[in-house]
Amino acid sequence: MRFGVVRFPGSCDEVDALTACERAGEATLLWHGDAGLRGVDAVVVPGGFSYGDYLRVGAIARFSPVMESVASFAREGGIVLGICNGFQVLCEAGLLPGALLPNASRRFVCRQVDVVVERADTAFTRACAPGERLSIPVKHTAGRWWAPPEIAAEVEAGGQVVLRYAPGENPNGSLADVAGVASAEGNVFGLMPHPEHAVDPLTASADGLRLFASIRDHVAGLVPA
Amino acid sequence: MRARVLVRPKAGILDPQGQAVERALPALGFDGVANVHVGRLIELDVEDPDRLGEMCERLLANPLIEDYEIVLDGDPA
Amino acid sequence: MRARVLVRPKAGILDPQGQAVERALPALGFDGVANVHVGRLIELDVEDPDRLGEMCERLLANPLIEDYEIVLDGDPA
Amino acid sequence: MPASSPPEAGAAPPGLARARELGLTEAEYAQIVARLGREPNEVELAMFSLMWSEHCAYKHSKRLLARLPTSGPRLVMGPGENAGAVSVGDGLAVAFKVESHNHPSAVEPFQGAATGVGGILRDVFAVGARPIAILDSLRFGEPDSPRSRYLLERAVAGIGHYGNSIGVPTVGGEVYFEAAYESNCLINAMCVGLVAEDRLIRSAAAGPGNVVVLFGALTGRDGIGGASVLASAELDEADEAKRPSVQIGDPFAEKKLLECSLELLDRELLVALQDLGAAGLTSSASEMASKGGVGLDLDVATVPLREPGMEPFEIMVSESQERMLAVVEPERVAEVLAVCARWETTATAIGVVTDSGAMRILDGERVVGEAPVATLVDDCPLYDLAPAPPAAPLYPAPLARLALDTDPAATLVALLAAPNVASRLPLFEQYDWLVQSRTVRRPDEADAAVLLLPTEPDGARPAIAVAIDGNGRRVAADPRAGAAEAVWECAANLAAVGAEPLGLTNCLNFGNPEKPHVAWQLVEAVEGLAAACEALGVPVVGGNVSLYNEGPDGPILPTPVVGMVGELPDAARAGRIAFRREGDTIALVGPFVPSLAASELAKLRGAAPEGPLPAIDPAERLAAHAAVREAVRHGHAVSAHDVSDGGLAVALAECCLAGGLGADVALDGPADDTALFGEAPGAGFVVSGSEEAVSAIAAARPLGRVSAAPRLRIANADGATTLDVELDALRAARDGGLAEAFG
Ligand SMILES: Nc1ncnc2c1ncn2[C@@H]1O[C@H](COP(=O)(O)OP(=O)(O)O)[C@@H](O)[C@H]1O
Ligand SMILES: [Mg+2]
Repeated sequence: MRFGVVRFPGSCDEVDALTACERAGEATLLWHGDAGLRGVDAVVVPGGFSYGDYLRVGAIARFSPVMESVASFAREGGIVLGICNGFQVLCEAGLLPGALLPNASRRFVCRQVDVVVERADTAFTRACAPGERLSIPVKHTAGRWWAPPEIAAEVEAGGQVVLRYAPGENPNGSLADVAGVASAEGNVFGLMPHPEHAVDPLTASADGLRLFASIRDHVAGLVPA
Repeated sequence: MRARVLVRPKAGILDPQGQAVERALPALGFDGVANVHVGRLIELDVEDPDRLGEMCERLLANPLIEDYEIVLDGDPA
Repeated sequence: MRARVLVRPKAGILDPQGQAVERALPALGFDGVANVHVGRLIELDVEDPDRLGEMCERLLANPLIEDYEIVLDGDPA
Repeated sequence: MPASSPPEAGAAPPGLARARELGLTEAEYAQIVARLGREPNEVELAMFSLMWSEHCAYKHSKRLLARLPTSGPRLVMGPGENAGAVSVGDGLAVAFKVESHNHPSAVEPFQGAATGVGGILRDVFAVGARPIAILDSLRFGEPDSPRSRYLLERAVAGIGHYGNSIGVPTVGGEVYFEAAYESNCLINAMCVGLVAEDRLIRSAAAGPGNVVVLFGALTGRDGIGGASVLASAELDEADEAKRPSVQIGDPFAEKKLLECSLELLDRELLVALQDLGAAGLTSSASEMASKGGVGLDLDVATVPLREPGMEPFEIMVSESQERMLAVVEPERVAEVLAVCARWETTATAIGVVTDSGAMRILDGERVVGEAPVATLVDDCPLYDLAPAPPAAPLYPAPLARLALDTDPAATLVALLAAPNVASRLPLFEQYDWLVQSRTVRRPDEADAAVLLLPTEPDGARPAIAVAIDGNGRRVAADPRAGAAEAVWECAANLAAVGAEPLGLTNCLNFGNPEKPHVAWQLVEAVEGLAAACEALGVPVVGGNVSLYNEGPDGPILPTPVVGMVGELPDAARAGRIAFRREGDTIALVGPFVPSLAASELAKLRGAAPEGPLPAIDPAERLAAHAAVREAVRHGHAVSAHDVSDGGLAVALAECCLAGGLGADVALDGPADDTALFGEAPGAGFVVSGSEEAVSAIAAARPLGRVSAAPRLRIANADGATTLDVELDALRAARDGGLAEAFG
């Protein structure tokens, strides 16, 4: 099972994402300028400032050649995980519902937070228990998930909210404490917390590994060994 | 042709930057200010102004959360 | 009175945002675009528009690196 | 020295008057004329004004800096390169340096601080190291001044903007608020990088015929005159006029530049590498040529410009950010350009290495400037300082904020809420302290940040520890002792996490050195730094000097900022501040003989900074640091925290709050203000652990126990309670102090 981790010129977390994936399976970097996904089984769009994000977070990155491939992969049911800036890119690309707005505090916030697993039956959380709390850090300036009321209602009704900030832990003013949402089909998932920075107890928590392990297990079930 | 695109947060969406400005102004002695919103201004030379709408929809604004307005040189504000 | 303040990077000052947009547009098939600059748009209700200049100098713009332009409702762009 | 031929005849030389405008003295100008054998033209004069500025030539500090010890067993690269480096074993080295960006930040705090971070990052990747950590050291006026709050807010935002965007964690720092910084804030940033020892690269240009490649951002009119004008002159009413030259940081461009530079080095495509910082191309190119003993021909017509119509002199002095200069063998140029293109980084061959010993500036075919490299780089006159201790106190007494008769509990609460002591959380939460996934001890968790090394010998997880310290108020009280204290405190911060110091970097932030009392502060402080480094056996691997930090009311507090890197064998055992187990014994370790002189409490009570500071017995301190280090490494000390600002009571409160546990302690003498709140930075530690383990620590004085009751109780030797406060009250005070300043 092989993860592909997208690398934009301004990615910051791609190396950590690669390392995290390697703890669960094999992994390779996918250069933003190359079309095609080189046969990977799952794609991670990591955090960072893809193209500097000077216009609007994620706005420019979604048009890169690799993202065209990621979009087709997603439309065919491929597993795509977007973390932080990657989440923003997937929203901008219309692969996930809603948008990520500047934090209510207007400031960058870096904090270890608890998130609650709302859905443990997804490709991204099957190694977790429902209702379980995971300790994963956030770090962003624009992480306030928002969607117009009708879309937000659909997302809730469809059970697309996979992770919520634990009560009192919402770091950015996100609507309904949403920390991570999946697509209606469930194969694309984006979250603001950084599971790739929570893979070693020495650096505060290894809870993030469960997401990568979930993807591996899910893909292993789909892809004959 | 020189063009301006004004992008602003959609009504009803919390605009923390606008609020911060609204709070800061009275503290500096500027009273009588309300309803402050902060958005983006994009100015550019464009050969074919007819394509500006498309540029806004695809890149310059996110229509889910932002409204935009195109002002061409000579238009009223 | 509704007012708009357009804030833009001063000529000659590095404008990474403008550069990013200028590079991105052609990649999306929008050619014939040049001289792109990205700034801020501030919209507000103000009782005494005469004080807007001062507000810009002190808070809304950073006169060191930005120029600003005040547009009152009804002014030409 | 090759004779300098006059460039093609053109306009009349700009002359002495212009030279003086650019900051050169009459004597310096005369010397330039003598060396060139003629008057310099416009391009040459611009170059000389920068190369012979305080910032580039260290005219008032070079002789002094020679006093600092620069050798040690682990040193692999000492002062002189873009960053110094020490070995951390397994063929790995850690490169690091601290630098100031004070004047640009006083003019435009967001961009000034941001570009300060950008500059120090480039220094570190210029030696081939991948930046793995940033630390910041900040000084502002009192937070009740709106301007100070504005500077704080914007500078912190600027540091975050740059550091957070580039994937390097900001893992620590410090911030102090004192009136003397009101019109001249200090923004120092330190960067730490990791590099294979055999991949460290130097900046000496070599090999006549080799090609000089400029890569990175386009060159604009940014910061024209910046190095000489901003960094070497006092800020005064003329500020407005200096303003158009503000540099804008572009962290996205820097990120590409960083990856591109490291890839070029990884492929062994470069002969030499150098960042462009203050004084732009002029300084970078002449320094490279000087170190290599070669000449350079540079053609300004080939430099890619952001703005049309730039004059040759403007191109030579532009301080546009995010640029690097490399020397490349001709046959490798194509490959270099290809790597840069992949990183969307503009790269251009702009010159060649020559054996002329001269910097020749061409504009196409035309020579527009020429000067011997040695004259530009080495011939600037050095000035002896004329130090004289001040006859009267230099700094006015601060506003008294706490009545003398305040009881100990209320005093403790006031100290915890003081902006210099309160929780730094509202600040460091604005920084990404965890990217790269090596941060084992984050801000506030321990006295030093602890970062995993990428090696795992025998399954162990070795790490480095980094800290930055400097308390200008104490240096003002006694420059020699205060500067030494900064070094000792920094070392104590490392000891508290179980680390042994390997190397030190420093930034000397002082006022106008031409003033005798500032000169005296400088001389004394360097003496103090040197003595402490020698006692600790820690080499100075590099640093920075920022002079002329003055406002209308006089000089800033003398502020040597010290950054240290140490190592520890096992990150899993890295120390923490927090009390962790109810019933653990709490002890004070070290020759801690506190005094209220120049303490935080003295400040709150309105006392001007005055000595004498506590005496330093190096042998006793070394022994205490070693004892704490070993106790932490072996897990005997479950917590360790050095006693610094606010004294013992504050340190105890911090250990309680970090762990959410109370403490019940008794002092072995009278629990008076001096015992509770007196300071002796770098001398004492509060540790906790099992009774047995703690009693085995040399020179440990048991104080009491960790308790489950959420309160801090401190008693006299006779058992009478002097202070008994609920943790909630302490927490509210500590959490609120700085949060308020951020609004
Ligand atoms: N300017 C800053 N930037 C980042 N971290 C900071 C800053 N100032 C303080 N910190 C962090 O806050 C914590 C407490 O700071 P401080 O009280 O100054 O520590 P100390 O007393 O050990 O010098 C430390 O972990 C320090 O690294
Ligand atoms: Mg400390």
